Amino acid sequence: MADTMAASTTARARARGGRRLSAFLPGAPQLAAGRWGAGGLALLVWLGCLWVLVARLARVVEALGGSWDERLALATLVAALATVWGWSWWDAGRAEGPRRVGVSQWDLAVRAFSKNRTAVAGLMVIVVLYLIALLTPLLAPHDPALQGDLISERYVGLSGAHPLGTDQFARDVLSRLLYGARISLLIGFVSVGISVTIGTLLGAIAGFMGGILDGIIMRVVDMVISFPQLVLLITIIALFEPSIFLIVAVLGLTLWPGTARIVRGEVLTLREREFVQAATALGYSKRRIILRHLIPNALAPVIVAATLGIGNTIVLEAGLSFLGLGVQPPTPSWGTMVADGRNVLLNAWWLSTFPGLAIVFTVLSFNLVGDGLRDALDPRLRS
Amino acid sequence: MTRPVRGDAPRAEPAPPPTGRAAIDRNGPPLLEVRDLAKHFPVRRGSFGRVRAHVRAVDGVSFDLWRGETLGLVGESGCGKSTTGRALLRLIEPTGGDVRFDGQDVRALDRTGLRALRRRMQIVFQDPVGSLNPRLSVGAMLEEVLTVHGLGLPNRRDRAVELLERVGLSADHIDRYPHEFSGGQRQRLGIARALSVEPDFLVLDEPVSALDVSVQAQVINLLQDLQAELGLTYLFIAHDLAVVEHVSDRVAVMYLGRIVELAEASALYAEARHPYTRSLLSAVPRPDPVGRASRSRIVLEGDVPSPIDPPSGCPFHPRCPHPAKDASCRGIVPGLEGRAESGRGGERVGHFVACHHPYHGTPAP
Amino acid sequence: MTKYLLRRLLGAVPLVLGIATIVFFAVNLAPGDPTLYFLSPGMTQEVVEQTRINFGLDQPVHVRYARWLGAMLTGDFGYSFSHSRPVLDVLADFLPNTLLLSACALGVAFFFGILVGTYQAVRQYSLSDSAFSVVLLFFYSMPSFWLALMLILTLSLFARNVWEWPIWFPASGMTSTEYDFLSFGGQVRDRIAHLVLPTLSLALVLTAGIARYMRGSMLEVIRQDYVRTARAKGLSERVVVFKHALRNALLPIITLVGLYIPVLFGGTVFIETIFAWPGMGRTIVEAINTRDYPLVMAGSFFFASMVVAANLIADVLYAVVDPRIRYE
Amino acid sequence: MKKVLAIAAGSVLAACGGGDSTEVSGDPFCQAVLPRVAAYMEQARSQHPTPSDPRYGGTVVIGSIGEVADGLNSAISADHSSTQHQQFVGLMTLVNYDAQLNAQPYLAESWEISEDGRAITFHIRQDVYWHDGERTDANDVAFTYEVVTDPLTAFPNAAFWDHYVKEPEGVEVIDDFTVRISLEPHSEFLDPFRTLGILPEHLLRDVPHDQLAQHPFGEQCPVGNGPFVFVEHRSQDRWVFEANPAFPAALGGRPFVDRYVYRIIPEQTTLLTELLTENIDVYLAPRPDQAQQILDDPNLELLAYTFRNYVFVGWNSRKPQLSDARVRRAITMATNREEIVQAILLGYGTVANSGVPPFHWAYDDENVPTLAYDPTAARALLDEAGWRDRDGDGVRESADGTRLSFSIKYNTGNQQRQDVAEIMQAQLAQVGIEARPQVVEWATLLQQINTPTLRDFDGVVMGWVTEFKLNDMDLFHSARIDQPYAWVGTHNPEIDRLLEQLSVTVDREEAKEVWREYQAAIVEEQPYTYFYFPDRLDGVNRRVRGAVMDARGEWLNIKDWYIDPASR
Amino acid sequence: MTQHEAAGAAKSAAKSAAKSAASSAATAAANSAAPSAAQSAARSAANSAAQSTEVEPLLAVRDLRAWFLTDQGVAKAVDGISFAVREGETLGIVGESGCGKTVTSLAILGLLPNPPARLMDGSSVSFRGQELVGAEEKRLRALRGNEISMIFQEPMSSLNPVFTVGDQIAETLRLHRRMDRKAAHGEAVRLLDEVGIPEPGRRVDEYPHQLSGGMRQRVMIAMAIACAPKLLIADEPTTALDVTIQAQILELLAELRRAHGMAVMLITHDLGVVAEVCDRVIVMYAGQIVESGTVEDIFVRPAHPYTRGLLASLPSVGTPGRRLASIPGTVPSPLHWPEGCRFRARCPSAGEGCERAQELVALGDGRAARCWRVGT
Repeated sequence: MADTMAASTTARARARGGRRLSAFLPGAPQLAAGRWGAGGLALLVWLGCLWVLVARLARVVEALGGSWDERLALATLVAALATVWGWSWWDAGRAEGPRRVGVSQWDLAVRAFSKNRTAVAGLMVIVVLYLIALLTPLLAPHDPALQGDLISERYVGLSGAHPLGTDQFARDVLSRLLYGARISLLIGFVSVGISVTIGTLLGAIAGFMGGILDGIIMRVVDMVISFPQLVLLITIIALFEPSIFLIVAVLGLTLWPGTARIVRGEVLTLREREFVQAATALGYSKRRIILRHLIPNALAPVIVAATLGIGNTIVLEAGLSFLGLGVQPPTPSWGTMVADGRNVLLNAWWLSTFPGLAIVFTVLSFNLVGDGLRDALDPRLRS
Repeated sequence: MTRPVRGDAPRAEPAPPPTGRAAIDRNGPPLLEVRDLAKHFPVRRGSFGRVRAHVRAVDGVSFDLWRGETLGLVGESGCGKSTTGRALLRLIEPTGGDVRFDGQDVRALDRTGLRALRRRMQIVFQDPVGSLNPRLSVGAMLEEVLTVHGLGLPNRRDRAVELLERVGLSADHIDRYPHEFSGGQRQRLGIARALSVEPDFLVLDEPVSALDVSVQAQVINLLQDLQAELGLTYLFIAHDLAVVEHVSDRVAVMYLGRIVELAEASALYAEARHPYTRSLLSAVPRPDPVGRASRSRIVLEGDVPSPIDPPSGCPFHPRCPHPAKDASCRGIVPGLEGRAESGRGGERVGHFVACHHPYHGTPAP
Repeated sequence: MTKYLLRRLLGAVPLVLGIATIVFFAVNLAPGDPTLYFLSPGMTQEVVEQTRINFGLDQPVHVRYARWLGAMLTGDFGYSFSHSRPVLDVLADFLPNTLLLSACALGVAFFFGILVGTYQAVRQYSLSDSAFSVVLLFFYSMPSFWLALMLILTLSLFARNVWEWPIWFPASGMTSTEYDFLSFGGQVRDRIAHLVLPTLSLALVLTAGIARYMRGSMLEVIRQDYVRTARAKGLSERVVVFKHALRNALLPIITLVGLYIPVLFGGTVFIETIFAWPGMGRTIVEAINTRDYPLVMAGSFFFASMVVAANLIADVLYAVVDPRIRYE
Repeated sequence: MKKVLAIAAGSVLAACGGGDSTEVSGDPFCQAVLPRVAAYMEQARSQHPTPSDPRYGGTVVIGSIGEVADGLNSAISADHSSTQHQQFVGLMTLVNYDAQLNAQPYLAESWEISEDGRAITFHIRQDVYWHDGERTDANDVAFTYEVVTDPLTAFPNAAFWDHYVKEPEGVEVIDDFTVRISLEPHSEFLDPFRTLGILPEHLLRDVPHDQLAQHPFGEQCPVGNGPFVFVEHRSQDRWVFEANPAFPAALGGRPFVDRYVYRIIPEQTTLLTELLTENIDVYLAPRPDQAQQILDDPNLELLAYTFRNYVFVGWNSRKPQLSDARVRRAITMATNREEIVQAILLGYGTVANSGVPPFHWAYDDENVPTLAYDPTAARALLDEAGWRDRDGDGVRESADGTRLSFSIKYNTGNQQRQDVAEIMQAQLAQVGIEARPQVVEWATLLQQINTPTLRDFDGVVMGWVTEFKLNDMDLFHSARIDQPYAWVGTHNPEIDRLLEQLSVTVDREEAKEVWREYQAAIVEEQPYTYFYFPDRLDGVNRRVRGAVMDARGEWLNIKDWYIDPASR
Repeated sequence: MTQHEAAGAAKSAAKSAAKSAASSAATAAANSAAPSAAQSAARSAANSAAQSTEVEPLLAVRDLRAWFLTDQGVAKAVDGISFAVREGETLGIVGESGCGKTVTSLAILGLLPNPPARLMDGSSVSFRGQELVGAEEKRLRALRGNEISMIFQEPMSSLNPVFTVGDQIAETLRLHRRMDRKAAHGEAVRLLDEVGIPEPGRRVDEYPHQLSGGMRQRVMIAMAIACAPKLLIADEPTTALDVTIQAQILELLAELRRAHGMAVMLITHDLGVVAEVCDRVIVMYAGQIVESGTVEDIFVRPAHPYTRGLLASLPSVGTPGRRLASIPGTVPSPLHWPEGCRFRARCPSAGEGCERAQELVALGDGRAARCWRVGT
């Protein structure tokens, strides 16, 4: 008993020190406390953003009156710094207060997740990637569409001026890679967002309502799922004009059946769970039961599927690019960069290798996070 | 009957009430009247498949329940006792029969009527894990009920705390999540949720079956206290005969979707008349090593038949150990018949049995 | 069992018809005129018109739909615009090649996926478990065309020209040019050599998925009471895992066949192009690009039907393997 | 002047016309024909033993990304590799070109032109046999002519026969080996007979002309009379031919190689790998950026030569921004085409100023004016035409406020055209012109630009492949303005006049002068911004000896190729 | 203790246990009567009341500690228990969920999953003089299903759904009795008949899902007695069954025990079942034995407050209406057993002296209770 009290006193003292430390180095106290995931991420973001602020000061100042995406980047920069600092301050101070009561399922999932090292590493990569994507206008050394001297600067290998070389139009590969991150991540995020929303709603309705409605929805799901997805995508995109909008829309509208199936399955089991019966017995409306009691409980596998889905979508976009159906130039996406660069793999290997690796590591991160989430969100797997 | 001598009773909660329970007024109309309640589940194949057969889960159940009374409903798994409880609340739509609650035809209610009814009838489930939404904190769960029914104004949180305290939990618990509670505490939460709408009638669906013995006693005591305080009416569904005897005023025994015997608890346990009730009672293991040698046990042969294809005539006849078993048992379904006892209230109170050859008198020890 | 089969088959009919409808409208509502693809300058307007009539494109879309559906039900999928042959003849050329490749990939993927997944489950949380996970995920995360190109560059080009390995694999085609002059054994070896790279490219991605699934399934099963019962009988760990646990863990894996066939067919689009494998995936993309509507529709329809069939087979197989369903 | 990627315009009557009995089945024909071919070859091999020259033997493998789309059916094909196989591999044409593009005897031993220039008489060789043993004679020639001039056949290069008298009266069989064809006097009248492979009349005479396209003859069991005999075709995979031992000795006798295999490998990285790993001997048309790999490999050589295709941007003169020739000239002058040739083609190409290719006798880069890269002059020209940047946004406007802004369309999946559009966008911005690259799916693009009532484009990046007989009538003559290919809508009497004159001027020296005038007019009018003639590249393994490739084609002398015996 | 240290300790424990097992096996081989082994066993478990000095027990468990090394910490599921099972007797182990009774049964046969479970240093299980802790897997396998067999709570999930019941019974026979396929099948039919399954010839080829719950448990029993074991460990064998079926199964177990003369270790939470069938009883609470004695001792004269509380909280047929006496509070988590007497927080008579850890106090006649009060 005395031991635990002593321990908690020292913990509190350490926390006070932590607060001071967190004012300068957010994340450091958490790192010191062994929470390398949260702490490392905070520190990484903090230092990274500070570096941008210092190294690209001129660009930052310029951005104040720049285009909307420059201003968005600026806002992101400020928001990221503020969030990290604020979180770290709050978190470091939390250790001082009384132990929190009421640990929700999400809290438990977060705890389980943060123990999974590979998944946390994946999450760090993803957060950093999204941050980079938003900060791109401040980060990119060159305009991604800017063509250099076509005679002397084409296919220049890795060099100081062009860390990742140049392409056939003497454009900077690094800048294009950074801008490509925006497109690829956006496509993944938005199309999965669409498909998950549709899938969750339709799945929940099918599962909860049953009967004819269920029959119809599930037959449609069967049909769409029976289709080799890629063939359907190619058919639609090839026959219409490829554009980011079309790609996102088609991906979003063809990927939902998987989610719908998952949600329906979950809802069918949940529907038999007694808390749902209790909700009915308490006179709750169907809408309330679906939105408040079924969907939140069915969401865990959906989140997992969505995470994995973003990765899959990025790979799919690359595949479409291979067939010339991806995002159209001059807009860079990783998929088009890999696909275009493949023809010169042997003499300008950097053209497709870097975006290729970017895809692999991004998708890998999403998959690791997805697997981690699966383990963390499934109470059965939580030890 | 020999009783084991027990040591000192452990530190008890408030002293037990001196005698059983308050007398029940059976002069007025019953709070709940159930007539020929039936629920047949169709057995389908595929999503548009045709109905191949019916599971006759509940097959003509009738009973009355007066205010403040506890009716115990016992039977083995699959006998239809849970389905009965749920059909009463229309959590499962009954396929036949009549349910009247306080004079109202429950089966005829529309959505608003049903909503109103559900403020008066509630249910407590067996599984303390599955019956609570794992994503809602206790406070959120209780406040939601109050919000939906427009209760507990102005401060719902105070009301939630009040409810928690009523079931023996404390205000500290309000921000916790179901998984942070033990089984017994979760069952208390289930009770608190049911009480939040201030119902008159509770279906208790195996409320203590999943609990350890020591905790089971706590919950049983709580239920009895609440009944005494709030004048609640219980339908207590369980498979544990000892528990049912302990809490019930009257007891109904179900077998294959039908009530085979219905009587005052004391009468049923002392002189069961149906062969099934007798075998059931004799099969209960007793914590009485001294008397075990002298007890005679009726061990039934075989298993309970499938409710999809129940036996003709008396559903119990294939397993019935009664020496007088005859052709009528195989051919004719016995009705629930018996003598209404006078002087204790309504017509339907008495000892009823659905058997062509009911036993008389006390069984052998 | 026969009744079950019959019912499943009947249930598949509306599904297949629905798919046919989706295919038809996805293709026919697209902008652009396919006849222009098959015309040259200098052609008179009459020829253009005649071609349009010949293609049946002069009719309104619902009439075309009714005709197409009607013809399809009698097994007539029309003429391919670009191959100038009955669509069925075209499919007969390519489908077997795709099926061969898919079957090999599926076989390899399931064999290794099950093996690796089982191994990972038995050694849960070990170093090799995580290593397998990450390595497989790495391949899983790669765009398949890129993986295929990498395999060509390494196992074909560099292996021969740079590293001078004794073994390297041909990068394209189903057989060598001198195939006809090889002995029987040589022909078999030649075919296998040509299968290696495309099979590997297709299978690696699937292997990762199957292993992941198998690991989960095996972990689930290995916790079951009957596995404990098997141990309590005194069976060796090998028998427990490979007899009692594996058989049960495999049950959900069977349904993966149905789930992975569409993925596989999608993969053939790239793999067949890159490895010059004369199959359906590649043909269908070419047909889309040349607006060969009858071929696109028939090709997608056959792909989807095979997926439906695969699902059906998987379900039947499940019923055969799982006595709980078999005896229902 | 001929075409884009045109594929067979076959009629598919049986499929959609509701007919039930018209279905053509490939099998009976092939089953009847192939054994006859095998038997004849057996006999021919014994009659014509292979000479004991070390050059005989071996297999040569050509790899390419595309199918031989129409096989040996010359009545329906315009596709490059198909016509090449018809001319040099499986079939024979009446005449061949030498390096100076002068006609040489081939299937026709000799020919005469009538005094009035209205008839041409071909004398056919008497030692040429179809691969099933039948002799090739004048009936085959007449039959082929009748087939291709019948509109029902829908011969894709129907413009060949613009000045010929159509069947049946246009052709007359004088005797078994003499045939006369009627025509109106015009330039380059022999060119069609260089391209058109003669078909076997005895096999195809009963086939309705509108069903030739579906006939199995083309792709499943062609019977030719050329130096190579068809052995096998596996769709999307390979064509296999073997040497014809009975090929006339006067024309060089049997080819040196025993077998010739054409493989279809749709991915260029794979093709390069196969060339580098020596699985194929010839990689047809590698990308310019793959050239270095081929040059670096000591076993390989890279052949590069000017070819007959060119890339251009067509300007829709119906649009107000583009109706003024000065604007179009300014656009061309603001575009650094030399740089584009360097950038996109790595120098493997020639800047184009008109549709006359550099190897052509009419090509004259000294006396034809060009629009050199000169942004300053371009700006001045735009100012002069009234396009100035009036609101300071960097884009010029006309007096009525129209912005000098337009889209440049190109089709999906064509890297070079996309590159052109992108570079143009960057360079035009320098002189105050806003060009927006816009990708459109191929069939949709064709519909947008070909439909006379639509013409929904501003600028479009396109390419043409020409025959040796140049003919811009369809493109620029105002009489054809409502025909599909008059995309740009040129309406210039001078150009009309010159085009008409060109089509009937027979003498080359005379014609050359008219061509000079015509090109000058085109440069002035600038209906197109001509970009370049890309060089045709071919990667060839050095073990293949004797290969000559030029604008006439890769297969030109395939029968004279041989495999270095040391590396067989 | 951090995980690292725990793992290290466990490793060394396993090593030393293996060593001691080897030496004890050698001793057992040297003197087959092994009275000295029995005596030393008795000495080493001096404070174990469940110790017979007359005959060597069939199974002797000494100071068994099975800990689970989890992410949240060390769960001391079984924390130092000692008892013995004599030939032919029925020993009941009773306790509420989480008290460690199932872990005990699995630990005996070495069936605890490792990791996370570890048998800590000093744990010993000896069966007929043979040390099982740290024994070679091969030797354990020879015992399992042969001399010691087990049946489990859930007859549905304990049978492999994809094999016929006949195959599953025959598998044991073919493994331990080296029977051929045909003989094993015949023996399986005989065993099914013995456990009272009607039409055994037909049932033998059926799958578990085709049988009712009671029949499945009979199949489990048939499988367990196939090799005529000396000891049958029955872990909650009737909990999942209805009362009437429970009666059938208990009857069957009693018959078989008489017929085969095997010892039965019955693990259950149902005091009624214990009272009906057991000779001796062990009451477990929080990973420890709190009381042991004959069935009459426990039920008629319970010594430990927990036992008494348990009996008092039991509603019993024939005594309606009485308010139940309940034990307040809940069972603590194995991750955080309370300091001192583990029952203290819930004990009605807790007070001075209860803050120290309790030892089992021998009360004579093989009785013992873990409460300092009972001795005084």
